[in-house]
Amino acid sequence: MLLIRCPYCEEDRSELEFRSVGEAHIVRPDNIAEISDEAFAEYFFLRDNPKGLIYERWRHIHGCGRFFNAVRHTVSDKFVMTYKAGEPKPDLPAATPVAQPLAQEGAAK
Amino acid sequence: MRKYSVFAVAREALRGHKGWEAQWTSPEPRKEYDVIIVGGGGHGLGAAYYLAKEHGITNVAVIEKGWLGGGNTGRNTTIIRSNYLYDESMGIYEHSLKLWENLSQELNYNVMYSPRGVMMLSHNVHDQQVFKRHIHANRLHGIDNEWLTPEQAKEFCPPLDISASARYPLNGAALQRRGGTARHDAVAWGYARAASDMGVHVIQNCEVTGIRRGPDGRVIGVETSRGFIGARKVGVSASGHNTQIMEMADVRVPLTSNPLQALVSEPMKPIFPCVVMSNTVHAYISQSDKGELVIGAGTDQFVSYSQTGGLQIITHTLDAICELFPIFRRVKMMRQWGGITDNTPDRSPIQSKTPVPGLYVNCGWGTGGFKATPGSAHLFAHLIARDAPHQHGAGFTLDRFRTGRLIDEAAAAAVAH
Amino acid sequence: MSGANRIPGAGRLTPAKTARFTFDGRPYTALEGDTVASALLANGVHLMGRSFKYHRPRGVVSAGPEEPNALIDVQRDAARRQPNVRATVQEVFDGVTIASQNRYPSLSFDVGSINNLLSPFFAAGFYYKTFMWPKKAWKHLYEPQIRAAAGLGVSPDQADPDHYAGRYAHCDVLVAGAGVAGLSAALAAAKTGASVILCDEQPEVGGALHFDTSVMIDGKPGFDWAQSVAAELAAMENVTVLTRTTAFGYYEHNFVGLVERVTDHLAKPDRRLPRERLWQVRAKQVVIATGAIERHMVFSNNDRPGILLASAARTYLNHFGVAVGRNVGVYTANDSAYEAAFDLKRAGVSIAAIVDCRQQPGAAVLAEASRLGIEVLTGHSVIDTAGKLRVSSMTVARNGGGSSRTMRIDALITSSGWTPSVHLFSQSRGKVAYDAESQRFLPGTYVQECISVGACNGTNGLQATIDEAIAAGRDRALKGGFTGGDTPAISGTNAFEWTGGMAGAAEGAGPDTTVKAFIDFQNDVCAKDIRLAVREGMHSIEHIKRFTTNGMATDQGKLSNIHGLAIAAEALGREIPKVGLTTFRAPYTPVTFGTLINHSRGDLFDPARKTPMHAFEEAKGAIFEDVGNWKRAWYYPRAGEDMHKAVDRECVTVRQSAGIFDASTLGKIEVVGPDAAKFLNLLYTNGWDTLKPGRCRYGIMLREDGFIYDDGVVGRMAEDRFHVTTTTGGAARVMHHMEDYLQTEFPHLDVWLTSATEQWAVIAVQGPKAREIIAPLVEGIDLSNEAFPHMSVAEGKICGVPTRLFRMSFTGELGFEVNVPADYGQAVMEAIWARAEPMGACMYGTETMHVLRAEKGYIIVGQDTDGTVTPDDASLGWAIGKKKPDFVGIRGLKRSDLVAEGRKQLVGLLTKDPKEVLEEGAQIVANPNEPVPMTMLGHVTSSYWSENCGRSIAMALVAGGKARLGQTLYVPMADRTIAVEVSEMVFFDKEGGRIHG
Amino acid sequence: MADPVIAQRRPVLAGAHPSLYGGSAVAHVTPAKAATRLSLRAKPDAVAALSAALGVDLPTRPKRSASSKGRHALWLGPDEWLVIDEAETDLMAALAGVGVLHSATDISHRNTAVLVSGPGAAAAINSACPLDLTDGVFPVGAAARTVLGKIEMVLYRTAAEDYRVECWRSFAPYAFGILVEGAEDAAL
Repeated sequence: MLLIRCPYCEEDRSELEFRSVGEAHIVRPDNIAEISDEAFAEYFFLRDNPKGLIYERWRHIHGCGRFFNAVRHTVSDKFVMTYKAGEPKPDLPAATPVAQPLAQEGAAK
Repeated sequence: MRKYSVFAVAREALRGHKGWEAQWTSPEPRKEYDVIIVGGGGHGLGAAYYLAKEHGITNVAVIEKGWLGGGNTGRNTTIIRSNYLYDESMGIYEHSLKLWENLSQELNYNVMYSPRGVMMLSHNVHDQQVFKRHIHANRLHGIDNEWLTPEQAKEFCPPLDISASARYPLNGAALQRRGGTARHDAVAWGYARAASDMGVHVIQNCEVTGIRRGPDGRVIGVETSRGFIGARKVGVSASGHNTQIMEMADVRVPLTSNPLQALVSEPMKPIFPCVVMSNTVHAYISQSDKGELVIGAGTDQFVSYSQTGGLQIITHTLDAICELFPIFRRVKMMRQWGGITDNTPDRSPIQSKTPVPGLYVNCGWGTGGFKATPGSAHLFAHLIARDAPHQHGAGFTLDRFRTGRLIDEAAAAAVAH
Repeated sequence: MSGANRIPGAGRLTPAKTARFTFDGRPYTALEGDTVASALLANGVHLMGRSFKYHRPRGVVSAGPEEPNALIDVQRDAARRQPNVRATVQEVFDGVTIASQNRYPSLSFDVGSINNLLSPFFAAGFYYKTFMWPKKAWKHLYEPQIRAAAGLGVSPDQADPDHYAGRYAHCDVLVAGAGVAGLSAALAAAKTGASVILCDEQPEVGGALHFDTSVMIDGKPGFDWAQSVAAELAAMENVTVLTRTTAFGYYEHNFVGLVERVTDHLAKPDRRLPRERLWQVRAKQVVIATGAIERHMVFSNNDRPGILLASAARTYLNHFGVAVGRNVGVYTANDSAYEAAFDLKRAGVSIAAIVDCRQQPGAAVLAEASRLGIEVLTGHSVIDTAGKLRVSSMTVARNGGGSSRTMRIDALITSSGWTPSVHLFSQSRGKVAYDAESQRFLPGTYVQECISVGACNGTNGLQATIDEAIAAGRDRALKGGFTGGDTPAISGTNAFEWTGGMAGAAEGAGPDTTVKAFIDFQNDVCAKDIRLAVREGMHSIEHIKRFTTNGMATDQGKLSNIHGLAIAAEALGREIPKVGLTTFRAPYTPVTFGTLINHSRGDLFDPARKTPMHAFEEAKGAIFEDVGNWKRAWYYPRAGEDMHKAVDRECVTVRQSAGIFDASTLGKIEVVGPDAAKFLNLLYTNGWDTLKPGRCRYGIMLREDGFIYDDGVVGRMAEDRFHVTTTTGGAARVMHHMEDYLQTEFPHLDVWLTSATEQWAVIAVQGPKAREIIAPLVEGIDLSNEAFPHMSVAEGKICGVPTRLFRMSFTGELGFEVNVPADYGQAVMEAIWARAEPMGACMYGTETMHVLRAEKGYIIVGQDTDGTVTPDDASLGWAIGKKKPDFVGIRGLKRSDLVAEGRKQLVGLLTKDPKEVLEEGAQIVANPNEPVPMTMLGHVTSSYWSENCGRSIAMALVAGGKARLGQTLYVPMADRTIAVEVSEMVFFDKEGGRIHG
Repeated sequence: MADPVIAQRRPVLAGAHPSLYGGSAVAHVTPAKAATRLSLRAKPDAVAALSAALGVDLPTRPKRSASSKGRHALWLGPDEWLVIDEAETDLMAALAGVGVLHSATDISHRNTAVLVSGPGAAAAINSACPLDLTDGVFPVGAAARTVLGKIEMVLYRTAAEDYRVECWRSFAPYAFGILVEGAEDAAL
């Protein structure tokens, strides 16, 4: 069960309070009525599905009710950061430290 | 290839089974193949088998990054059924079920297809309307699916609680008697052995790192962790990795990969004779030949390749199981695990040509992949060999998301795979 | 007397405190604190089970949760029976009934053991190669046989009467395991003031100190020290000590599942106690101190009852005071077994010999052995054993051949070394690494906030373990910002440092392909099976595991994985790490379903939502149906009425006088703010600017893809306030859908959404007499047609309480929907009923509501639509604001397939035989004689007997339906074909006058 | 014309089974008295005016609450408050005249409340609630919307050993049942 930091509640809370709502930073076209079939399929159906950092939306549905954005590594499931809706997409290096295993080595020689 | 039979086993028994040869060979890759299949799961190995057997294309390699059947083939709850709603779905899943019925004999490998019946529980009027719609559609398509009263359901599956005091009392069930289960590993191994016997190369521990295209944009081969391997055609069937592999050829497919969990109980003497699914309370259960209760849990809703999942998903499934089968509350969970399901927007698969000539994709099977294995493999082989879809595969194009001609089993049926 | 093998003065149990139990019907006496295994051993019973495949007689191997053989059925009473329990873990309580498993007719004579004779036939994976002919035989003959032979215990057959508890907990440091390492780490962490949870699976803390009596810590015997530290910790208010508690799973973000066994050891548990308690712990830091598990030696016939692990024999002697035999052989590749021999010898047990396959055991243990006069055969192996139901001799030979000699024994203890328990570490998705020097897999790379200490970290030596643990405990607390307290100083000594250890097959297992040298006892996997798998091309350890089932038994390979891996590596000619290790999956030991779900059962399985008028409706005889998790009144049968009679009566009554209906479950959303209308314009297909306050409008909501998502009546209470209703099932998702667009796409709009579903009780009064019924109860609202026409809403009072009164109808009759604050619902309902009943009105339920709306051709989203239907398909095109520049779904609607010819459209169906009622879900075809697979045009979405129309009516989605009006189509049923005519969807009061009555 | 009937308020837990009352010695579980409630929504610039009208300073920090004379304002989100008046005064009326932009919706009957009190109260709630209720994290006066088993609730710590659980009306029997079970286990 994930532990998710809500940028509005400024606290880590249990995944049970949240709902995952898909890719972030997909903007509904203002002229949506005019866009092409291809553009519509792109907007409505095509989603990033990376093995690595994903920019995604969550809603703190059983908490403050806010939608917000998160950057998470889809293999380790570790969150790099969360930020409020409307804030710009952070420009992160593809491989960012938090997404990597902790730099801690065990007993094995 | 040494034929498997009771006699062969008896003969070997007398000499310590020293005589068995490797079930499949692990050759060095050739410079070039007519067809390369990316992904050594049931679908990929099966496609290679049918390419060789039915289309005479034997210069084929199946390239697997890990070990054969190590993806969803070896991680699922092995439910087989074909009682879907839409013509396209009925076509492909029934095609598959017919192949399942003879697969052990076809491959000379016991895949333990066990048509013990798949029963879907109806808990309310809406369930009943949906299931009746399926039953009628299935009958007119030639697929068996029948309505049972709660008493008949109880008779078919004695552990079931049909008391009116249940939170969601049963008002009936839909039963496909030809549905059932099979032994997942055997499917991958059986296809690998039979394909290998016809000259197909099965190459494990070889990761595809790129798809090379010629000046005309056509596929000419794949880059791998063991170097470049040429191919005139490439079929991608690597559930859990399809997005990345297709992106190597600049093809975007509408997929999201989600964790799907399952668990088994400690083994017990036979107590559960069939497969039961309940969509209203989200539970899928059967009992393996070893005696373990095999229970399918739900998916986490976020994209993840972690092959794990939240404990809350497991407990949510188990409370439904214990609600339906109160005698199992003292039974113990022995092992839980996770797989990666590739889901499309309409929850139906994509088996299609792509904008890249010579590149074909088979993906998006969600939770329906195992039951479709032989059918999907057979149709995928046809698509690759003929560069045109088989009639049963024609609807599952990439294009449907542009036109809106979806095959929305989820929306229409509210029944999970 | 509690057993002939109890050694006076040995062990920690109190001879005076006895408990009686039965095993396979025979009565035995145990001491309080005994496990079933120790009690049976005390009574000279080694034979405790049968193996899975060959049904070989088996005795207890271990003294802990890794036990593969001694699985028993534990019964407290008929409904409280538990299969597959480890005899080494189950504590005896007075009166418990124990039975062995997987045998028939008896444990000592099991016909299933015929499999043992046929075992050459049942090689690994044999079933893949046969049972294929004849085709049908797999299902009908072979599979049933295999299933009956397989399985272990017998499933419970009654509902579990026990209850289980759950608890979420948070702490700074969770310590898993309370041996020397865990206790030291917990103490160090606790002294800083950090909140600490310490758990251990055993009834008492101490871990290896249960058997290792040579350990002295801080001047005390190790075990006593452990108890005193546990007591000290338990007394600290920042510490929780949980015994009989297993950390079974390490999940994402330091979330760890613990199961606490509360009553299974009690003779007469307080019934209020939960049987087990699930702890879901979110720990800032985790210290893994789970120790190590001893491995057995792999050699021919190493599975006879009486052959067990050296450390287990030591536990039985030093903790339970039980000698596992009187003349014990020892076979080892590791020093630790020597200490078991020493303890037994000192307790008066004769040691036949210590057989050590090494040339050079540790000097210290050799010296002690000779001092005690124990014969040690170095460079020797046990190459076979004898004894049917109990080992009676071992055959020993010098390595590399030569003469062998057979020694009589009544027990044989073995050790091939210790496997660090990296399960939790591995579950945390840490990467293990192989340590070639010590031939062990040890924690390699960590990915979560945890650290391993002691034996599970490969740390050798008592003091080294203590120091490592103390440092780790403090360090982890420090990470949480806890710096206070002093560092505990703990010093310990023990008799010997252990050396040695081997993995894989010893000499006795031979390269032979027939010798039964067991790796996985429970699943009967032998060394030869691993070699066979490799011969057959299984080169990945995962393939080998699945092909042989090694490590897939209930112990999940705690004893067998490393042996299997080593043998595979040898057969493949590769190094162990190249072959790889199978994944460690949760749970560490099996966990009861009931514990995982704890309170989610019975009434607490899923909330049953009831409306404010539920009790009233129950009193009126309502039958309820489940809609989502609501209970809704379905119909109100009177004496002698079945559902159809009741519904016919209700339908007629509503249209002749009036009916009362509970509509409270409909979703309600208060949309408030200056931009409310703008927002609704975007969320609904309809236009809302023109809707005046005091008026209502039917609205349709689409998904962006153009398909109908929900519908409902929207009332405008004021310029900036709308009362939006949704379908019952749609309430939650529609609210989420609206919030999503408001917060994400249209955040510039000044509008807020509040769910008001449960604020209002809703009483629908429908029928010609509706106005007459409510009028006298209503204050401040003129109910006349002129002042309050169809599709109006007003605020006033009813029965002296505030109401939002809607003039609207889902029946086609004159109708009102009375909204009152929920707590007033029942009182208002009673007042309305008091007036309605004398006028011949009736209560009606959802079924009648369905029929009445179908008579008028009103659709129900989710029944007549299914997520693939557009407004045009449903003849609701009129509800799309043609001049609107934008609304959710506007683009999706334009896609080629959504405007294509021949789409399925909603139409009416009239059966040629008016008495014939179609089945909902039935499929429709044009040519009933077409062979299967037939071309299906669509299906029946709604179908009823309409008493008001005097015939059956139906609605259906039919390809090109609107163009087929008047056409005859067919509904093929299993036994016959029904002819139908495509019709309009309005079947009653086509002019629609009644609604304005 | 019939005599006017005056409907009486009938709280959902009024009918709760008597045996359910009490919980355990360490955690007492009882239905709260009827109250009036508002769901209040507004932007920061309106907070002052609304606070003045309500006589309670609307908290602007997460998880905070403010109370005055039996009237409580709980922060639920950056623009959302739950206002509870135990004296059942008309809160809608209190805001009727306020000119600043806001949304007030009467939810007096939508919600109902269960009180959990005693040294084991936190443990009882944690039997089904994943929130960290330790003093440092959830002190007296803290309030948050969260989950209780399979339902949503608003949890409000009114005193060291006193919690108020607010949930929707139809979920109250479930909330009550799960809290009673948790209270019993907290005592063992």
